Amino acid sequence: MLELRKDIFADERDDNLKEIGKGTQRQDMLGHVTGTSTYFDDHKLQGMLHLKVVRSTHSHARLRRIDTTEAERSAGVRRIIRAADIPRNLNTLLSLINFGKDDEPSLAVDKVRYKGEPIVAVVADSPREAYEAMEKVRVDYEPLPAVFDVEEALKSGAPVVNETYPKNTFTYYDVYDHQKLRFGDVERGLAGADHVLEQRYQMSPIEHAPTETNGSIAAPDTNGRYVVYTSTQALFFSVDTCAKILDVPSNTFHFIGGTVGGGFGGKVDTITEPLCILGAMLTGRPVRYVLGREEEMQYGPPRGAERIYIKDGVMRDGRIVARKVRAYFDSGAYTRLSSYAAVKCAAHLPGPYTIPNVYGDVYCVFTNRTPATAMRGFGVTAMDFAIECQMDKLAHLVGMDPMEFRILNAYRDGDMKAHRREAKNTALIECVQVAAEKAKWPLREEFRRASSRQGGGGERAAVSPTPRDARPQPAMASQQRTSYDRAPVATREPQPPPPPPSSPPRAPAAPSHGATRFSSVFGTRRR
Amino acid sequence: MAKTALQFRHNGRDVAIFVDGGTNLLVALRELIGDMTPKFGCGQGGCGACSVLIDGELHLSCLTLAESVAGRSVQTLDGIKDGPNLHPLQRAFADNFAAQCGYCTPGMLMAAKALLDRNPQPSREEVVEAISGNICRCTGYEPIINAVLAAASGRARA
Amino acid sequence: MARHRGRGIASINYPIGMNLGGDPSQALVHSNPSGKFTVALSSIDLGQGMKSVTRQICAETLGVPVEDVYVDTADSDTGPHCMGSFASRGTHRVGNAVMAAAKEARGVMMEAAAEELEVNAADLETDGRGNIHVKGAPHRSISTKDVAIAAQFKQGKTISGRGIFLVPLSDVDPETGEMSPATCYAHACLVAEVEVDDETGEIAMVRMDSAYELGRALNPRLVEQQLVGGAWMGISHTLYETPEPYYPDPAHGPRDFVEYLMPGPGDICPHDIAVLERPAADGPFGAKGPGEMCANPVLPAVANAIFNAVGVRIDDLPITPEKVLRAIKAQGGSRPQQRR
Amino acid sequence: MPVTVKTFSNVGEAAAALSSDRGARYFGGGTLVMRALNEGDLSISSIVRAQDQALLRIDASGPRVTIGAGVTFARILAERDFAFLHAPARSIGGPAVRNMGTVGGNLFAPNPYGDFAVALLALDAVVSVQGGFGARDIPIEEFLQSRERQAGALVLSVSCQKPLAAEAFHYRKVARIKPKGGSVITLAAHLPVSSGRVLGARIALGSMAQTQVRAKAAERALEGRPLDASSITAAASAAVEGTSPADNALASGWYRREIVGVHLRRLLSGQK
Repeated sequence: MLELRKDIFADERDDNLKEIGKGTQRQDMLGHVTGTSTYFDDHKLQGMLHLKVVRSTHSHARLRRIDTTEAERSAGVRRIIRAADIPRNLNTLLSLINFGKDDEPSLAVDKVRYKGEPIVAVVADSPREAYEAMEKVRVDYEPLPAVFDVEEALKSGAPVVNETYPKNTFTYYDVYDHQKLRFGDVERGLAGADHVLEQRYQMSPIEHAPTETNGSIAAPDTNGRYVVYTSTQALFFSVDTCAKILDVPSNTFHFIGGTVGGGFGGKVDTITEPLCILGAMLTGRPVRYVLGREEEMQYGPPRGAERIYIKDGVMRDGRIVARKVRAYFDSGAYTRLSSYAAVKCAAHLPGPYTIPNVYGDVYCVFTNRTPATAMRGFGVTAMDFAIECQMDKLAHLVGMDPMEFRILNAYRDGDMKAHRREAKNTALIECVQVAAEKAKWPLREEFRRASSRQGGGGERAAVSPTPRDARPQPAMASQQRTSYDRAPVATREPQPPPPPPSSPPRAPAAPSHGATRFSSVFGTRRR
Repeated sequence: MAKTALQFRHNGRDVAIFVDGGTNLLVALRELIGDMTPKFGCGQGGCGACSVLIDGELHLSCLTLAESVAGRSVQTLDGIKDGPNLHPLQRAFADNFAAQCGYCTPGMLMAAKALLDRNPQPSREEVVEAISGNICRCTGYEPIINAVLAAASGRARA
Repeated sequence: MARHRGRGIASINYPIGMNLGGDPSQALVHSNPSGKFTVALSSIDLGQGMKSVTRQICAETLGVPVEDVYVDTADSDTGPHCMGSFASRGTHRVGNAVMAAAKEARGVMMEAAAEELEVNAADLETDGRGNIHVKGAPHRSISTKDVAIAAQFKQGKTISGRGIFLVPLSDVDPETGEMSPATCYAHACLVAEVEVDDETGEIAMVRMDSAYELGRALNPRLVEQQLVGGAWMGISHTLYETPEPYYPDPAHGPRDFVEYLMPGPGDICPHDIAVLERPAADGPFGAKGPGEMCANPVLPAVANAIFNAVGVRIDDLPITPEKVLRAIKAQGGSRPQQRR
Repeated sequence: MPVTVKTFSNVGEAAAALSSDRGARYFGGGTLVMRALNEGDLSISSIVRAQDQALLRIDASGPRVTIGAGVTFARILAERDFAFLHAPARSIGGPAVRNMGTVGGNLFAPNPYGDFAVALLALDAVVSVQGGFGARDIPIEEFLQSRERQAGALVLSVSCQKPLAAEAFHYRKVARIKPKGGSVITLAAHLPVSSGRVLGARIALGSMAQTQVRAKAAERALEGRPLDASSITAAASAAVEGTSPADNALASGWYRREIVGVHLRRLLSGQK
């Protein structure tokens, strides 16, 4: 049941609106209840082929030899795709916002870094024939020691998961193996606290489990273009990622999507489109690549696990005076989006509370598991779990009601947040008050009267003196450098005709790509 | 390899197709007949997105051997409307905002129809049981349960 | 043996959008000669209601009924660029882009109407039912359909608009983490009540009460969908879900919906929700975004409720019966806390 | 190569086809075999079907009931004479799976499935099997333990004695998800009482070993004793003896061992 509390903050709103605020029926509801909403897989194309990938059976192994001879001769096989067929096999998703180094192949070359990593793609007339050919692909593995625990991965001598990041951590600003947050003097704050509480929290990985699995259908279109029906959550991320990997101009593709059977963050990674389009390029036929449910669950990217340590200093009267956080994001074998989640997480510290001394170190760590990606609550869900369990423990420790404890420490308009921006438009206190009212949870008068609009600012707006860490020397000139940073080719070649069915697209002479870089520089700038 | 001829009733019309050995009914409906209303969610029998009625009984089309419906009657979501008019369940799902991404909706509706066809006035527990083979990742089930109850009682919004 | 009830709370905030890479979205709005509008986007509707909420924003801004607007998404040939449907950016970023495009289209529509009515465009207003009239003189009126016909066939004007909403990229100070990660924040507080079986560690949800502040509920039914479904997902994350049940050991990963646990329709509980609206200065009609944050308070609230019920702290998700039972055994039995 | 479908009108021919081809699998309700095919199981090259009415036969008239292997759980639920089997039948899948899944197929379902077979094991059922050399009856305990080797045989039916009193039969499936979830553990007990004492106690457990097993120590704890708090407590503490539960996605072996006694005690003492 949902109740709109129009009485609260009424003076900040103009409610004189016609369409806004109405519970209008969804535009897509009729399609949904009649089953006529068109998802990517609802396109029936003549002569469609089926693409499936051979996945690594090892979590970490060198690939001695991949033999596809027998598979190529298998009945119904139209094409076997190997890493060498992919124009730009190495990519990282956030290269489109110039963040991070290309670290992940579309198909494994010399090594596999997680169980389920794609090695070879099979394009066949039917799913059954694709399965038969997959069984005939011979992969000779040399198993390597694997690491699955984020803190084990950081120890010296741990197996190197991803050679692009030999320390098993993403590199921030060329120098740091973690994202920092520094606000005030946390050690002084802890030293002056009445109680100090340090705790460890562990968030599980999570599978998005949309009822529609990831997938796409690609087909040759007129004028040498390819039409691509896709389940993507980010249409232009997918267009430009494919343009980069396949090394063609982005207008080679006509992407159609927008009606997706659930995503929750699990359809951001463009995991099926590049191979699917390449399959269509190499065969001249429509190709479908849809993840099976087990593939989706085990090898589709999950929400990454996080391990979080929180150390808080609290006064007897309930004021939190210091919060020190160390968090490890389990990125799996490749970066995908975890590097970014760590930054978002650092910005989220210390939660919606005004604490004068806050310190955060957030690591993006590589392990030999399925690469993690975004999910609903990206970078924040696990930290909220940790912070709010910690808040409950702190309230217990000082003998305060947990609701009142939160109101006491809540951020208010005009306060300085730890990422050094003024808090505005806050409403935590009111949410606590209304939830208490709904749950018939008694609050004392002073807490019932508290307001997000009062009592903030003043000395709460100050940044206390903040000690700085010693800065290490950069390991390399520019670790964030990607192929996108290379000098642009002065004149572009005209768009090549679609390649003949049996041969891979010609490798370009000069490094070039058709993708759009979404933004200028992030992460390379130094202060 | 020879294909097998297969005839059955699909939403009240006779259809004839040729299937490969081992083809499941979901593939036959979607790829050979072109009825896209049943959805592929798992192929394992775990999600219910492919649910259809066979001779009025709820079945998972992904686990049904296409050949086994020879001479039988298969109803999908595409066949539950009365001419241009929505089935009361479709209307109730809409009124109760019981769909978000919409991907589980065809299967949910068929599961709900299988219930109401047999038991027009179910209890909440019976509704819960009836949709228990269908996964919805968006709604938290509450609006779906309310929609089925509303359809049963002839109410619009619960 | 006993089953113990307990209550726990959590309060949270959530950033809207992702400013760290620069965060733009575009929209195009145009009318056909019947005065019906199409919004072209490349944003994705994955169930959250993107098509529906942008439709209402466009109708409100144009001053036409919602039935006169159709949202077409996502086609890379016709829909202009959008970063994507994630980071709670849909309502806020795309909504703002649609609003800007609709404003521009409205400007042309009002100019065209002014020409037909031979008045100054500034003296006109829309009635929200498909008509444009002179302020204070409703009888001097023209329908949007007639305006569209006139614009197309007589005046040679395109009733259309382009909109972009860009939150420029925020640099991050490597030393302090100083940054502008978001322009506004949504808020929530949730109370969870659970029942814990101290012999089996099983946890049943009893009820939830919550308050969510999200700027403005542009469509309360869509908001309800997100909050109800999101809280279900929160319960699922807390008590059930994991693709690696013995993490960090990768063994025994689930392969299907029997092994991957999510609460069924028999595991849900009543949830009473209040929505607060404190408009964000840069939100479309003040709106923030409810989609992601709604699950977050559930996880800690349930964990805290379990402590209240039996006195054990499970800091390792998901909180399975096994973890609860181990903890109860380790402390020599359940220790119910002060009933709240 | 597509799969070959071989349909026979009688069980004898079907059984012969099954035993003569290692790549042949019998296709019952489809919930196991069709899933395997969908997931690319290439060990199946042909599927064998039998449209023999014998497989659908139900005989519930006498004290001993016989259920054809092709009978679905929905059909069991529709038969009033099978009231004692309604709880196990209802605990399987959702409605669609109950309309499809068969009693015969359930005998082959691995953990965390096979709940109906737990009930049948507690009822000392007998499995009739048609092999290459004709039909024979196998006690269900033996059948389950040699299940791997039964793959080439065709199950025709199962039969068991009806419990003399409804309250003598107890069944519970412990699942994380409600109302449809995979088994954490499944318990079934048949405890006939004669002159106030349990005689012929049978307790069967699912997900407590590689296949469904009997809890013989718990049976012994009840045998010849009145069913009261003290015998139930003794049975509960003996429930774990002889079991070897494994870790899987639903629970660990440790957890299963910890709770099997708790649930047995609650089941036998009528607690939720």
